[in-house]
Amino acid sequence: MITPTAKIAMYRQMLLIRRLEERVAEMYGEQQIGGFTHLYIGQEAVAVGAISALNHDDYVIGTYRDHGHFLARGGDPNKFMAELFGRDTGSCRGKGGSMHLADVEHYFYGGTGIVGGSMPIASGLALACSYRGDDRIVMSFFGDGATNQGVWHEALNFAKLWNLPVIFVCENNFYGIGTGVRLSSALTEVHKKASGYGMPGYEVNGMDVLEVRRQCDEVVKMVRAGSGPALIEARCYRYQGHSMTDPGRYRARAEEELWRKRDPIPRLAKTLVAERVVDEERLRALEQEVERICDEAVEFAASSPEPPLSALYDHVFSERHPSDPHA
Amino acid sequence: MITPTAKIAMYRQMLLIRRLEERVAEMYGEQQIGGFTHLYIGQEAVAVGAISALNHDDYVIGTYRDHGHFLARGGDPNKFMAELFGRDTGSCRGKGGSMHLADVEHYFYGGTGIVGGSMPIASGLALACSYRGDDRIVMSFFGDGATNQGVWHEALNFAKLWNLPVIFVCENNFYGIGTGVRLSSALTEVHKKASGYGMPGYEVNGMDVLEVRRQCDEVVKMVRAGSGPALIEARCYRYQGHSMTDPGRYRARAEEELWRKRDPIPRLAKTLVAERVVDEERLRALEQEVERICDEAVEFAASSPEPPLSALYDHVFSERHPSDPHA
Amino acid sequence: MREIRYYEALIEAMAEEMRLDENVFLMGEDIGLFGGTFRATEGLMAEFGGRRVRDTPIAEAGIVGLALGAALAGLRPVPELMTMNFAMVAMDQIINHVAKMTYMFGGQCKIPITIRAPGGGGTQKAAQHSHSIESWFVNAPGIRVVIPSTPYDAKGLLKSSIRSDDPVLFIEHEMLYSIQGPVPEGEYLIPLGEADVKRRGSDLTIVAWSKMVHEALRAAERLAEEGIEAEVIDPRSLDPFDWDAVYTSVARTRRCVVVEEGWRTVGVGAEIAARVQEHLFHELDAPVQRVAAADVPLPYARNLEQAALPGADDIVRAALKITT
Amino acid sequence: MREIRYYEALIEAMAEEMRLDENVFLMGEDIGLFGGTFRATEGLMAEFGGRRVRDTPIAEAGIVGLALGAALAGLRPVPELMTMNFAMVAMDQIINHVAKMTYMFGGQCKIPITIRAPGGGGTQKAAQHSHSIESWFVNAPGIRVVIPSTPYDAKGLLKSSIRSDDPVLFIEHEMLYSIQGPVPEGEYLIPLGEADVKRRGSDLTIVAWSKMVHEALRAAERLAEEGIEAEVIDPRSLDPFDWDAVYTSVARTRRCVVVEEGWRTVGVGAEIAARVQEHLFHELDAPVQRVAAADVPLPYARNLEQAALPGADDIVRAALKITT
Ligand SMILES: Cc1ncc(C[n+]2csc(CCOP(=O)(O)OP(=O)(O)O)c2C)c(N)n1
Ligand SMILES: Cc1ncc(C[n+]2csc(CCOP(=O)(O)OP(=O)(O)O)c2C)c(N)n1
Ligand SMILES: [Mg+2]
Ligand SMILES: [Mg+2]
Repeated sequence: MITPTAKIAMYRQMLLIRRLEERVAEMYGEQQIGGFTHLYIGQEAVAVGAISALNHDDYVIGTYRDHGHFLARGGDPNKFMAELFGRDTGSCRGKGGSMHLADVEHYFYGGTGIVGGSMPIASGLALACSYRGDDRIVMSFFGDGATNQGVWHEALNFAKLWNLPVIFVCENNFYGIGTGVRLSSALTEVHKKASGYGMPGYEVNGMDVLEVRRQCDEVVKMVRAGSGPALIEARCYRYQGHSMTDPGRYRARAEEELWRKRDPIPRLAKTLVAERVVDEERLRALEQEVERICDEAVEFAASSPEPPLSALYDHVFSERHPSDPHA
Repeated sequence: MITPTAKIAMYRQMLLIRRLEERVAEMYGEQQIGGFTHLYIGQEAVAVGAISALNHDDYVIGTYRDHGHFLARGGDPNKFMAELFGRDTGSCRGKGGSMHLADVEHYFYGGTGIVGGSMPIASGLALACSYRGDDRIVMSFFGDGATNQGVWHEALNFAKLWNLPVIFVCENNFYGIGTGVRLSSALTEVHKKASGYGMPGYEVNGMDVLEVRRQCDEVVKMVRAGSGPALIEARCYRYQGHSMTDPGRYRARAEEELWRKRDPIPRLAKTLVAERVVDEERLRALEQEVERICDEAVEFAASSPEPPLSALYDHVFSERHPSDPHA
Repeated sequence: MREIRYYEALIEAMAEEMRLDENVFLMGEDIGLFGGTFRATEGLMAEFGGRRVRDTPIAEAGIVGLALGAALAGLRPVPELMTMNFAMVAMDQIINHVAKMTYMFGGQCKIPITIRAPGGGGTQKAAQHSHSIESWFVNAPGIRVVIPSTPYDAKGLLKSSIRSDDPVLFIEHEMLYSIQGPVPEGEYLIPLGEADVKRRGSDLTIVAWSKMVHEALRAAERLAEEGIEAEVIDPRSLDPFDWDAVYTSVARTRRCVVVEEGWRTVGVGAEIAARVQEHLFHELDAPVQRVAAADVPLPYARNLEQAALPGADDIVRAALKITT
Repeated sequence: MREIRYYEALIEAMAEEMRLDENVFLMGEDIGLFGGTFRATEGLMAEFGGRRVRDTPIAEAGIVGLALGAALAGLRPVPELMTMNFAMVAMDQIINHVAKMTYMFGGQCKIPITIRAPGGGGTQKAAQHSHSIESWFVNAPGIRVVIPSTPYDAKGLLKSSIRSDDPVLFIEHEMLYSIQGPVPEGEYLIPLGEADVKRRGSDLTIVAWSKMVHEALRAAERLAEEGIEAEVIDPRSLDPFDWDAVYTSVARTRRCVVVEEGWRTVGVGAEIAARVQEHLFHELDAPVQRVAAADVPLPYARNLEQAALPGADDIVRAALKITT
């Protein structure tokens, strides 16, 4: 059972991600943000539904498309925007940027730009849980494209072999950059790939945050109880291009429109109103609150200092040796 | 239908591999052979049964445990032994050794020492067949341990995705060095791993050369006709240690003895005699013939010259540039 | 002469070779339908179709390994790695297999593969998308390393690379794709291993490749204002390497600065410095200077990234150190 | 002092650290039931059990990646790669992830991993099992590179590596495992980044590490017979690197030979030569000489392998070239 409060929180969280990312797009246009920046717009229900099923000290790890997960995990919008602006107040002090957000305080370990690269790390976090015998679990987010990469396979094999508490959440948005899943995966129903490891695989509608949450609640409980790993395929869609510079010509307009009709945010709004959990006024208030947060985040980022040049050689190692290069 | 002649040829081939490898062990003891040397003794039915189902111009590729495949593919015993002796007359002019036997004349592409490394190369050979539209196919041999390596997965995905004519033959001898398959694979029935790629998987008794041959005949026909790739798991056993320096303490004596009773060579001998394809005398003659070949191989190797030191810089590239280092 | 862009020169090179030789084909992530992340394969799928321009799964070890297998069987694959940084995922296939197989097999096979990959920083792509790691491939024998700095060189060298019977790592630069330069209409080849003097000068020799050639040329202009004439040598390929060109120049100028975008410590510049001091110990008037990236994973923040990457300023500074 | 073997010193180091810190654990192929391919983990599973001595599938990227995840969560993994050559399979995890993550995340995490791996040739294991590729890891920032030559150094440095909060690549040598040397009974640590003078001398400085230290010492004996006293410096770790020790010695001897088992071109020796000529340009009486492996994939045949690998003879030759 998902409480009304939880539903509102999810709605607010999805809205916050959406609006913050709209600002990101704007700021990218103004060249306040650079590099590779991948928007999550359209997929919000997955991160929000899945992460809300976790305890505060469970581990979460994602990919370069990590804005949604950083925020859904409780990451500070100010630190988020400041990181994208490359400022010293950013979550990674400006060193990571969009693809390498991380928030260790909230047990969110980023943020890797190598497709598939996070997979064995996720199993490793779960190994630590199992090693210690605590009851934490790990949630690992990745795309459909990542499932063809070698380490993906290694990570799943390790996880099942050692009965590790990790949930692999594939956000199947049907494309890896411009390449459709049919052109990259022998098996396009990603959840069935679990069969090669004797692992359970589930399919879920990734445009419905409540369905995602319900399925995750169930799997989280199972995995926390010691069932070993599981794979969840959340079918979803990204509304924007792969990154800020992608015109997205490889997708049919009709397909895009179909998926836009399934937008998870209005969908939940409708449900909430129908269930009388909120009224239109409350929705407007939420929208305003979120706008304020966005304004503040942009202001915070814009007014934050760049990292000092002396920081260039910091954090290469955690302990500096006298012979290490330094500023 | 496997003809009597074919059966005798298979018997002779298995015997030749066995006896030549016994010489290898002997020569290794005398330090005529060095490096890592992995014997195939016990698994002869797999290479012989499977390769005999191929055309002469199909491609074959294997691992560091490649003696059996080199010989079953028609490789010259003299060049084989000379390579192991590190002589200029060896198949790879002494540069490859036991782990890197190759015989391009017979379309045998070795011989890689990296577990799993040959897998995408196999799919690539098959890509060439498909690209050209010829009716050649590829047979790729590897161990149970290799199935957990990342490229294994990539190779199978590519093969199925592009409908490539390649047969993946897993020689499941239940161990990767000293680590049992139960300690390394979430799914111990290797042929079922094909399911993650929508590929057919078959299990076969790898100690019975006729069963291997029959299954391969069928799969070869299918793959040559354009079915796309297939995975065959041949359950077998290596009678010796992993390499020449392995005392093999990780296996129970009882297990070893059980498998020794299934030795594919006496097994086929018995069948041939029972079917009156050969008599005891013919068997003795074959044994003698094989002994002669072994004697000759050792003699050839021992009397061959070492590679000249001037060969050190040869073959780094096929075309030498004036600035390249040279002897 | 007409001017075209670096990426257009690459497309021309591939198209010409594909027209000439049916065995040449391309494979890589998003090179076909999408047209290439940096447009460097744009239009090729339209001309040659999906058989010869193959979109692949995201599996770099697989891509290189399949290309190797196809090459063993007689094709001439031109796989693309979307960036050099992803070569790390395929490192074992590139070095342990592609680069070593001809040798291990005693010359029984040829491996005519050209692996294309862009490297380089400067657009805030941070630590996993920006590094120049050519030094590893120059360290390992068995694979050629070609790294053009201009559209003209890019075209002529890519055609030679594709025609080479040996593996070539062909390193492009993300920030060079859009630069324009003269490229003749007809077919031409540039042999691997021939340096190009991009500027003549008598007071010092600057050795630089890829994007750093342009930084070196900028630095040379500034030095000229101070009365110092720098010679800028672009080796164009790092394996084979035109040592004669460098030695001849330094023997004359008696001073040398090596510039690279890769990390300083154990970069290719170290090799050049080590060889130059060895061969021209008595001719050198000053120690060989190296200009390179800071030894840090490349940071995202614009100011830090700029501080980490070498540029004309750094080259001028290094040059002045040994000329004044 | 008692004498023990190099591999025994490693076992002691691991056992001691595992007794002291519950978070230290081992993982790798055949390290447990089998006891380690080179016996370097023998007996540890018996003492610590399968939870802390973990046999793994053959999946090096997975091994390193899992170790990284465990380290992020606060454990102190000591993964083993059966040989350095297999590091290529895990290159992306080692460099793009293990070495860069602390920096990318702005210092939010520590990565106390010690990756153990033996390298080196000399026993005819051919091109895919014999190479020394430390130069790549010294090139990339963010990972320490430790490479001991004696049982004493092996133990003290391995313990310090395991206690380090940063990633360490700990490179052993297959041909050193069985050598014996004095190792005190009690606990001791050797800090990373401190070179050890393995022999004093005044006529030239030989810098060498791992197995090459022993070749250098042999060469020094022979040179002594000719009246040339070589100082042999073993940096023991290549990152951090004790530049002071090298500079001080060379400033005195005015001559330097660098020896490494890796490929010559763009080896670590290139960096040392480049730096020494830069820092001691006016003190050097002769160019820095490099002794290294031939730039070829290591061949199997014994005679070719020996010709490819550097040894005492080559060192003597290089030394004589600059001392007579
Ligand atoms: C190893 C590697 N190869 C290629 C890339 C380039 N790349 C970045 S994102 C991407 C597509 C990934 O698709 P998917 O896993 O479906 O995730 P999505 O972008 O759809 O969220 C590719 C190919 C990369 N970052 N890393
Ligand atoms: C990438 C890599 N990792 C580890 C090794 C060391 N190694 C050599 S053989 C082997 C076991 C392989 O087992 P399997 O695939 O079952 O083949 P088998 O030896 O049983 O024929 C291992 C771990 C290697 N050669 N390559
Ligand atoms: Mg996707
Ligand atoms: Mg096996």
